[in-house]
Amino acid sequence: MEKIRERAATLLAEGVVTLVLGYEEGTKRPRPLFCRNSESARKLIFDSRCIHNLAVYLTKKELVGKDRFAVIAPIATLRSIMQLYVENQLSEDKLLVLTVDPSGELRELVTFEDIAGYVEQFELKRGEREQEILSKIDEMSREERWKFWMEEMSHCFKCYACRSACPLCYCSKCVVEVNRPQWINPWPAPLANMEWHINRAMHMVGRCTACGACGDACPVGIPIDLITRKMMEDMAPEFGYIPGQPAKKGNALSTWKLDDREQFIR
Amino acid sequence: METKYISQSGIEQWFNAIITSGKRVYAPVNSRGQIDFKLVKNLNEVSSEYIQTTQSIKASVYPKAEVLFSYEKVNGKVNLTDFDPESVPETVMWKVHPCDAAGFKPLSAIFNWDGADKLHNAHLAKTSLVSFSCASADESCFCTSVNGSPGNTAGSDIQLTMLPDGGAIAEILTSRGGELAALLPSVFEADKGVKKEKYLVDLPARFSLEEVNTKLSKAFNSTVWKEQSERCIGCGACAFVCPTCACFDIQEDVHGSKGRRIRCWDACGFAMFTLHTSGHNPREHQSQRWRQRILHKFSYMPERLGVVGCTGCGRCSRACPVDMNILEHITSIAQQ
Amino acid sequence: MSKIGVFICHCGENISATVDVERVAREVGGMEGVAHAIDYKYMCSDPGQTFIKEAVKKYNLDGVVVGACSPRMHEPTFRRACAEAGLNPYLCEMANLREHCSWVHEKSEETTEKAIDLVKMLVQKVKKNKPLDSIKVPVTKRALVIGGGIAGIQASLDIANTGHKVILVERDPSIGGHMSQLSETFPTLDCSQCILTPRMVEVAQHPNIKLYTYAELESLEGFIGNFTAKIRLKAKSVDYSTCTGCGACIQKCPVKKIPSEFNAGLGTRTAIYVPFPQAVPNKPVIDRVNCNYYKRGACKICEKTCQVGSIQWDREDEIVTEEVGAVVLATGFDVKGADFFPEYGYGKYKDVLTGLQFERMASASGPTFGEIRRPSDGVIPKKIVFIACAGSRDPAKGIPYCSKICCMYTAKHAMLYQHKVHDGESTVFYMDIRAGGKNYEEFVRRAIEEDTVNYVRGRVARVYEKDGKLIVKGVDTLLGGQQVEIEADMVVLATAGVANCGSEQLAQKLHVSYDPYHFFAEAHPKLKPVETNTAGIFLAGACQAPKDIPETVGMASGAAVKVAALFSNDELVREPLVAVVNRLAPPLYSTCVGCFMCETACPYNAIEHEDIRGRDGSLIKTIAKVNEGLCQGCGTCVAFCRSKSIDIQGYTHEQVYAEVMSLLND
Amino acid sequence: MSSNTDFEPKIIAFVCNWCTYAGADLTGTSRLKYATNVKIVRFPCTGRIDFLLLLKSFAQGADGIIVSGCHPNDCHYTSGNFHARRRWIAFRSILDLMGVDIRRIQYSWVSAAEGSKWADLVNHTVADIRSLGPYQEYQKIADYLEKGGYHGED
Repeated sequence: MEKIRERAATLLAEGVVTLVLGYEEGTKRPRPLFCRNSESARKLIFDSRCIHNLAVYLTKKELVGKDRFAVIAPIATLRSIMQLYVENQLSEDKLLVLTVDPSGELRELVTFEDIAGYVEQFELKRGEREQEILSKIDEMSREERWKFWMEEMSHCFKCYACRSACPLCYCSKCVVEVNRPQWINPWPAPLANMEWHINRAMHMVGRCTACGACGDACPVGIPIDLITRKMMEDMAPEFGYIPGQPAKKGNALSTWKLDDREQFIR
Repeated sequence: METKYISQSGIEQWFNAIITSGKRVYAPVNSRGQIDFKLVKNLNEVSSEYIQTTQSIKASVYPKAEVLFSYEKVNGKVNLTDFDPESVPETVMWKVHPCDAAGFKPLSAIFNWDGADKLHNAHLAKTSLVSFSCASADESCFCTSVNGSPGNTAGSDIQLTMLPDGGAIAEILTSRGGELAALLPSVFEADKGVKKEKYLVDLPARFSLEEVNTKLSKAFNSTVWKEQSERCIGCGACAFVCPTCACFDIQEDVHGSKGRRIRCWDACGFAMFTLHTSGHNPREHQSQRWRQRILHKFSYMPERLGVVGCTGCGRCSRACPVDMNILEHITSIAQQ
Repeated sequence: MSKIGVFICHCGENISATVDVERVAREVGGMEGVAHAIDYKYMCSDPGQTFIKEAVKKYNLDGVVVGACSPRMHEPTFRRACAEAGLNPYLCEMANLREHCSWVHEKSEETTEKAIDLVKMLVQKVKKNKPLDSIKVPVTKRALVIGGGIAGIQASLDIANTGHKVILVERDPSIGGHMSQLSETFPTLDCSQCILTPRMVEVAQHPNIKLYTYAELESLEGFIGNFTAKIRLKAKSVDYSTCTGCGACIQKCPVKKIPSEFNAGLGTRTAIYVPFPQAVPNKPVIDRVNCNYYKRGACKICEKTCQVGSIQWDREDEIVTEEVGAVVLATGFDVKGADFFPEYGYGKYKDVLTGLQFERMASASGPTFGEIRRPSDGVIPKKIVFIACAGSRDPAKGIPYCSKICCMYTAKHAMLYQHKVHDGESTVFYMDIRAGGKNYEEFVRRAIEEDTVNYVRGRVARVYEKDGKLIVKGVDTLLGGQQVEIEADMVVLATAGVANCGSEQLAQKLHVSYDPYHFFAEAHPKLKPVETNTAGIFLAGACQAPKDIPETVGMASGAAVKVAALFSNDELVREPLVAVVNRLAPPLYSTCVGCFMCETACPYNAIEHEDIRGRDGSLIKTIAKVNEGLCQGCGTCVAFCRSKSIDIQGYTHEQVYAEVMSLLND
Repeated sequence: MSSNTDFEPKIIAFVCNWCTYAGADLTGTSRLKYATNVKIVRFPCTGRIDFLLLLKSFAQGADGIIVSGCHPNDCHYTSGNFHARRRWIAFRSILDLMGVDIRRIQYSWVSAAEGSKWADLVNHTVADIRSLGPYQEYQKIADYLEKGGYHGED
């Protein structure tokens, strides 16, 4: 932790970067911190409680500015950074990544190749919570799944915290705000909410890195991250993508293989 | 206004009497790991161990999306069906916190500032509030800093203050409260002279409203907005859980020759909220939207409507995915 | 409010027999925005079209729906009628009341109701239609032909003879390709060089053909009618403007042991060389890898020999830029060579040859001057085995396809051998004999019957050397799998034809697709065999798949006609049913955020990057842009775009949404 | 859900212009008969068919949906149907997770030569949807705003 503070302070003091994106102590748990001078770098912390996916800020130009900046990135953030890179949203010369490896060493990753190589070492696994809910869903009949999700969806009030927290929802105009035609009804209602979440999952095919930020952000506790998570788990082997190690060209839905398997087309 | 005593069993009998009367009763229920107001039939469904519900009673009193009117074109003629105030059922909100009950004053000030809002008033007219004073609070609570208190009765029809014996001090505050008590008058016993202050949580004020007001009146161009809002991701969670936020959007739901006009919740924190058709956005950056939120609640509303737009419930701080803590931010403005 | 005209056709009785057309017109006529609705016996007839034209003018219609047959049949007819009446043709739509309704349902209430729904659906769509203008793209009337084999030669000559300029690029120092290496050609056994050389000379002398030999395509930018090609002219080290092609330098060059590519490695060449005597151009290049001067810095004998001072040691590669309107890809194929057949001993035993090597050996201009002699000892082989399908039709070797030409050339080889070595004995191992072609089957029968070639149906398992003989072990499947063992003096492998090396990279440069074997992919396997997916780029010859000379020449002429057709107009006029990326006022400029996933979704490489810059020139954002010259209007990008920033004209979001809503609302 | 013989399902078909639309034209030219329940919306290519259209169709009261285009390798645009196939693989998996009744979406490849296949497809789909009954589960909630149905209120 001390090393991160020191390094961040040095980077800022020497003008290598104008901003270090990291974490500080918050009300109940750590929260994002924008360090713009070496003074504020003293507030930086980094531990296992730092789970906000800071990659969400990297596409906000008014925040990161035009100069080079650094981001303190746990593994989930790194996966998002790789996906953003493939989607032409980040450039190598503006970004410096700081992370702490499992042995506690501070690592600086400068190129996307470095990040990809680093990310490769980590396997993406289900946590206890995901395991518990998903196995419960697995056991449900279709009608039960529909009931389960409709009940969950009836709580959604469309604050779009899921969208705002997702590093990959960087569209300047989201499809729910497209009104010619109005694809998805903008008011919160069980079906309109369901349509939004199905739509979000479709937009995440081949992109979601299962960071869980959407589920974490949901103020009414809908396990929305599990929709994209399950989709990711089902589709990744099907289409051969690994979250955090995206293909250089295209994604699962913009590419195809002659022998893509299906059993439902008559 | 009269003060009574109601015993533990009296509370239950009275509750059952309200149910039997056919009124809908909403009360805090623990479900899916969240405490929120839900329709209840039994007192034992009501949750006891919590500080605050995720959503304010606004979420139960008003629909999140509501039909203003509907229309249909038949043989070239348009038939219009207006909103019917009588369609709103009689509702009792049970176990409301004083900070929630206090929220209706700012809401009414907004909805009725230039003309009476038929829908808002209909919901209000059909809703009775049974508040429970607060015996506990957490670090996000700050009602005492915004003209409120754990035992504030403003907005409530009846307020109960729970006593160690399981009974409660019952303050019947309005005629509507009187009608509610009259559903089972026998359980309302004579006041035992117990002071309710003893059973309220001690919550010292964290800032002075006057001071905040003075600071804010000069703060429009301050850098504080940008500093505070950097981590804000621009979702609407704070507005949607807030008991006083009233931003709304109007939408058409058209199917062929039929349609309805819908009013649904919106939030000033959304980038699209102020976007003009031209492409210009007067509140282009999140910092401007954060400023609007704070100034509206703590400066514009007191100035123009004579009421503070915040009841100190702390929900926005709890709901915020990135810990935009309103208490912390307001305190820091007051101390500047 | 819209003013839409609806015209319901009886189609004689084809529609009116099952659909109550009058009711359709009546009910649709009562719709919001419909200004005029009639039914008529034959809408497509002259009087029918006149009704439409007059109504467009009389009611000032801003949309027309014709409820009649399939739009695949008469959409152009009715659009033209609208255009003649002054209504933009793209404001006319058709409801398919015949093929999709009256012909597939019995006469009933439901059938009429379905017809009403279908017309209403199109009325709702046409309300959202926008007037569109045809897309006009200027055409540069100059073609680029890549590859100077028979395919490239034929295509170049055909295009040049229509009066258009051609730039022909050849990788090797001479044009001619594989055909120039062949001895005789099946099924007529005429000499390959004799029929090819005049064509090569014609290319060199044609006023409309600019020939770049020893050159490769560096890059190709642009789109149909408007390509910019950068061509790398590899340094020849010889100044062709002064060189007379006397050949003295070649005689004197001390480096003489370089395996000759032209002779498939059987003969040798010098470091300064022309690939073969009839080369075009018949001037040498210096092979810098093998030249003493370039290797060690000393020699320069050629320079001393050259009377006209044409040797240019410090010549460098040069890049020339050519503007062209169309490209013909004619890069040909290659044959599988060494180490692909360890079981047949190729590369290990000198007397195991490929078909191409045998071809050179049988050629009068070849390393043995047309005599069949064992490379190991120069002895004339008395027993020779030809193995067909060496690699082809063998999924285990990764080549499941048939190389198509081997059956024929193996028959030819066996025949040539029998003609040259009268007491020789030849055996052909084959899987099937594929001799589909004019006079092909007769040719194979001649080999078997007149020239007594022994055909054995079966696979060869192994070839190994024993006491100076090549032992060929195989089975005869016609004799119930009987083991066959032949002591041969020479073995010739009919190796598989494969894609030319570098074809994958070339395809990527050109943005054309290729199949799993790296042959270039045609746009449609049946109906567009010479087109690629990229408009303006055509295919000729074996770069698409192995094929013989007549087929190659035919395809080259086909490609040439496609180019000529393209060049027959000054402008390319295209239907405006293409994708468009939205553009908005600042500060958004477009809802496109530039993720460019549409780029990979597009089958036509029509998505380009567009930089949006502020007044000071600073980059604001990079968004997608559809090249309307390339877009074919499939709309895959549209369904893919998350923010709905791309839309497709003619099938816009609003149009299809209105259709779906219309069908389901009532 | 019990099957209802009086029930006439509303089925919408999304088809590509080059194969299935032409195939359906051939059905007509061949005078093969099929049920009137299915109505066709024409698209340039299956690659153009937006998954949101399918969702909106159910919300608007469709009981069943047919999506059909060119067989693999036959796409007029070479790969639109391959893109579409992937899209449907993902979409189906998501819908199934959410509990949407995916039996109500029939995907198919019908070429321009398969006029009789189109008639069979329509008739089979109509029969299938008829036995599944109206998709009330979905349509019911499409009208709900909040109250009056899904908040545990009634």
